Amino acid sequence: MGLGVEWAVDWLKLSAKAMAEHRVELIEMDRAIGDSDHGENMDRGFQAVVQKLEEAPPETPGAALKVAAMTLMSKVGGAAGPLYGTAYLRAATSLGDLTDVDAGAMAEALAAARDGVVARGKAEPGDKTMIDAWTPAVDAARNAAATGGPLDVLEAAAQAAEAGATATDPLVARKGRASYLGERSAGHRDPGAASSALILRAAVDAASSPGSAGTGPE
Amino acid sequence: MGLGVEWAVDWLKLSAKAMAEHRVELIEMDRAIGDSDHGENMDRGFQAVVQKLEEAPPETPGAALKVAAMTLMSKVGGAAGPLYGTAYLRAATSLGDLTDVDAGAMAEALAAARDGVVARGKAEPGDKTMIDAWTPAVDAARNAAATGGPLDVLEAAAQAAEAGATATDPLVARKGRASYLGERSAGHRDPGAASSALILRAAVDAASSPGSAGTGPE
Amino acid sequence: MKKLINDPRAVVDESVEGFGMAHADIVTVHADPKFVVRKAAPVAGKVALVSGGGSGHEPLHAGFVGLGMLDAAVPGAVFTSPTPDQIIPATVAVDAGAGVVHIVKNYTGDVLNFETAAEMAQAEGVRVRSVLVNDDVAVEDSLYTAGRRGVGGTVLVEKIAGASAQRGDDLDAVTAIAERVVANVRTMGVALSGCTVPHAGTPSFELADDEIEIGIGIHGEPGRHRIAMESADAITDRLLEPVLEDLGLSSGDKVLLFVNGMGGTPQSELYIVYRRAAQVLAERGATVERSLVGNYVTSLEMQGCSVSVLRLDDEMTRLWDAPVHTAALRWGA
Amino acid sequence: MKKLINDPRAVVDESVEGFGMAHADIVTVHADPKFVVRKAAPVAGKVALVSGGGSGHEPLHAGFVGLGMLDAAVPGAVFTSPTPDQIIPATVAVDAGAGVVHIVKNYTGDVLNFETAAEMAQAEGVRVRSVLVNDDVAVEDSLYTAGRRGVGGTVLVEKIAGASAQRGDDLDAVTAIAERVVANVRTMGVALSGCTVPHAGTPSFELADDEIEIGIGIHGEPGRHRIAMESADAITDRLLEPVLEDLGLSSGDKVLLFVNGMGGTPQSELYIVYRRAAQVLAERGATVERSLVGNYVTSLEMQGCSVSVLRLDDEMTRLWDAPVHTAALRWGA
Ligand SMILES: Nc1ncnc2c1ncn2[C@@H]1O[C@H](COP(=O)(O)OP(=O)(O)O)[C@@H](O)[C@H]1O
Ligand SMILES: Nc1ncnc2c1ncn2[C@@H]1O[C@H](COP(=O)(O)OP(=O)(O)O)[C@@H](O)[C@H]1O
Ligand SMILES: [Mg+2]
Ligand SMILES: [Mg+2]
Ligand SMILES: [Mg+2]
Ligand SMILES: [Mg+2]
Repeated sequence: MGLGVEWAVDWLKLSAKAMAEHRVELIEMDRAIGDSDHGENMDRGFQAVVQKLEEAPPETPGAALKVAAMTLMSKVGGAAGPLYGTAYLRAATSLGDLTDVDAGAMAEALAAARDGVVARGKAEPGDKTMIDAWTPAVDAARNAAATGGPLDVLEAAAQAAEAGATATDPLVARKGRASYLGERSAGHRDPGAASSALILRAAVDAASSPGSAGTGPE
Repeated sequence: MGLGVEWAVDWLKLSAKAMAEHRVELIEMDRAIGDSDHGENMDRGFQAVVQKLEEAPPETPGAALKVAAMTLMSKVGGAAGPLYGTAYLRAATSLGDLTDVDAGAMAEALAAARDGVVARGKAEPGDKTMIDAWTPAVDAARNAAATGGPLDVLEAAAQAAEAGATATDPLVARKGRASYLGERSAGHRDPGAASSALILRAAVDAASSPGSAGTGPE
Repeated sequence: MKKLINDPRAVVDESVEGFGMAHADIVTVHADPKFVVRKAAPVAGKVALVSGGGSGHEPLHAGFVGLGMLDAAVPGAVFTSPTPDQIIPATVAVDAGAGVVHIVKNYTGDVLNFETAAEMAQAEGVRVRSVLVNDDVAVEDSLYTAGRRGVGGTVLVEKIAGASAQRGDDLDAVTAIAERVVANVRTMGVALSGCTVPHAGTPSFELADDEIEIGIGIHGEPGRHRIAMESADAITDRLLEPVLEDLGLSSGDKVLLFVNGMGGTPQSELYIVYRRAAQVLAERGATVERSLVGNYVTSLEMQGCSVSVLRLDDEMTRLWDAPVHTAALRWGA
Repeated sequence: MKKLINDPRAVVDESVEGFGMAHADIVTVHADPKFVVRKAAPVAGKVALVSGGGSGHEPLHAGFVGLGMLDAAVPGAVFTSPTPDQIIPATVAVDAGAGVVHIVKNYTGDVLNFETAAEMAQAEGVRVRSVLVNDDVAVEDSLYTAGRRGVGGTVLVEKIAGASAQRGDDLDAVTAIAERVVANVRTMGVALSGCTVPHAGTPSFELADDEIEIGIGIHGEPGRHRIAMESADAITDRLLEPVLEDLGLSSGDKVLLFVNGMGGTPQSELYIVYRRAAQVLAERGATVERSLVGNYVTSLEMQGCSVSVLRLDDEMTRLWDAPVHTAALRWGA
């Protein structure tokens, strides 16, 4: 059996928790090579997502991700808002009406999310953006889907995203605000790649301990 | 024999030297209870006095002091400009055409200077202003004039002014900018009293080592 | 961090509310979603101008809403571009049927959010054109970056395009004049200090007592180079040189010289910079026809300034001189 | 100390020179002795207004020279009142025979220098009246001090008296309206940081990260009390309370509310203060008829603000609304 709407809702709630917990860290990363708002924006956006999910509980994983898409789009602003918004929207579309997400569907939803970010942001791997977390994550997810279940897919994706985020440290940014710094952007982690890794880790946690996000407000 | 125009010019030049040397100290005093400009203003003003004296060397002590009066009035600004300007003007008037200033004339010139400051600024002793240096200086000068020569008069005035300036430390200001601070003005020396003491000390130095100010520009 | 604020997260709400109270004769403030519209909007027959971006650059953009300039401004969180759900209703609210021009500073976030909003407003029947402002010559190699940023020049685009719309030009004409300003304005900035985003609480960067950042943007991001402190004249030369070079300024050109404060620099210093910049322009044979000096496109309380040069033609000069009545820029009305 | 300056001792010269270049359409700058006159001065038949004081408060006073406001401004060294040899020729230069009003902020230095200048200008045949501005309620016990300081309210006096002179009122009438403004305006200020006089090089005072100075003047002098940092609303209440009390504000009064930045505070924060002050005034039953928010009477780069309330009557309101065309304040012209 695959992962259902409970998993999707838990994923978003655990993502919100992760954004709140890592808010200052993400602000600090953005302060170094950007404008100090990434942690604040993601925190504000995901708190709003949680609220929306509680106001009108979704019926399918795709519906849950669509709520996240619309809310992030309208509450986050900055570069991250539309990029994450598009990612969730494409993932939601990819999942369609599925009530149960198996390994293959999971990998393709992650790929759709990544493609959405690329379509909007035009970044290439190595540009020091969230794409540097998502691209290895999608590759790893597809590999894992060939042999494992959805949890394996998510675990593979999270690990690859974490490695991908870490690997942005030495890069010189070529997209987003950090690109203005030129060579001075090297030696710092990309905040969007870091938040992407946190979000994919939350997906694993939601799958491995169902209900761990609680049902009431945080 | 009394003190002549050479003394008066030396006095003003040594005053200029003292203002330059103590510029930062006077700024610091004014920073504590005022607006950080007294040292700068006095320095600027006296440099201009020296220049004027060199452009058109005066013939009498009174003429020298009149040059100082007009120059300070037009170059210093703030409270100190008109107050010192009036002081030198009244002293110059008191000396008239004298070419040789004896002890009595010296004490009366200092008294006239002090009276000029009071007439313009309406401060009373104890208000924590330059009057607190000038008033004891005038008293001491008059006492010394009864028995001594002009150098004795100046030495007595300088000593009393120095003591008077020191004695402003605990006072609460009631005139000038420091008065806005109320009780917070206590515990600081009044910058105008301090500059007055320096100027009277310069008068002694000019009298005790004639020519010590040099004749060329500093 | 010491600021005249209440809750760091309420800064934009309360500040925009106060702005609306102080300028109730010029603007109406919509609280949620947040945007500021010209009291008279929609103005029958007139092309509408909408701009917006992160907050923290005041008076940009709300301070430029009013007769002869913007019809709406859309403030985001501090240094965060606004969202489509703000931009769309602002766009719809000011459209009088003649179309709307979005004036967008070139940042990934602003571009993406305005792009989405434009698309959705079009779907609601509003004709929308977008003009990207990208005047910052500090960003070299724009092939390898997100492209040049929109900075100080934005206010000049808004004023001149605003006058074009006010006199009744159509959507194409207003768009064209806005683009002509963009094509002819270049800017470069310097910071003497960082600035502190209220929700972050620590300065965007720290500079030693003898250091300055050259080539900063307007979001407290570090610049391209950190150099030792210099005299105002030397700094001005350093800012102006790449501006003039990139502009290809030639003798006989007429220009508008704009010295913009970053928020924490006293006016007296801006005029010292202006003096030098005007001297250099005179030496190069350019005529400074118009001037603007003051805090118009700021980075919170940052100390520093930017120097913009706009190459004028007669029409731009006429439009610059046309009446404007906004909270932050006003003449002839 | 990091400033956009060249030689610390040339700050005023270079800044005023730059000001004159940027606003050559409005003013003429005289270099030595230094003063700034309205281009059109002397204006036939018009009473002339002259103000001045130490520099470092820009745009005060030179920024208010022009149609409907001042005829001349006389800048001293930083925080040092100007000298009679500047004030006298400025006074003579703008006199059109109808007399001159000196608007003097109440500081010993300004009073003494303007006093001497007035006396000597009278001797040259100019009829001179002096109006002392002393709106700062932070100075209590004015019997035991040099009296209340002139601070933010000065700009309101200059605007309203300037409009009176512009419409052709005679010397008595202009003097009377200026005094009426003085009688009806009160101000109180707060500093979040000190400021650094260029020639001094160290901040006027140092505040810890959680301290503010209440009741400051505009010369970087420490205030009456140092207190722990508070919210913008609490600080606003603290400033407004003594202002309203001293003004004896009653329900039904019409007022002008002026939130003035000290130079280093972003506009967004000034509007947060404005919001609270307007709320309090509404609670007290007063009507805010007119508003002014911005950096008008500054202390170099100091962070902080002052709040002024002017009790309006219909004539003052009309004169406030009258056209003004200066570098820093402009409407209706
Ligand atoms: N063109 C792009 N493509 C993909 N990701 C991008 C792009 N531009 C920026 N990003 C991501 O957005 C992150 C910054 O987000 P955020 O700080 O919220 O927005 P802003 O840069 O507008 O302040 C960067 O760390 C980067 O990962
Ligand atoms: N009314 C007054 N009578 C006598 N001396 C005064 C008076 N007011 C101020 N002073 C003197 O002037 C000094 C300040 O001079 P200065 O700093 O140059 O002027 P300002 O106060 O205008 O900045 C004070 O220290 C005090 O000694
Ligand atoms: Mg950011
Ligand atoms: Mg002083
Ligand atoms: Mg941002
Ligand atoms: Mg002074």
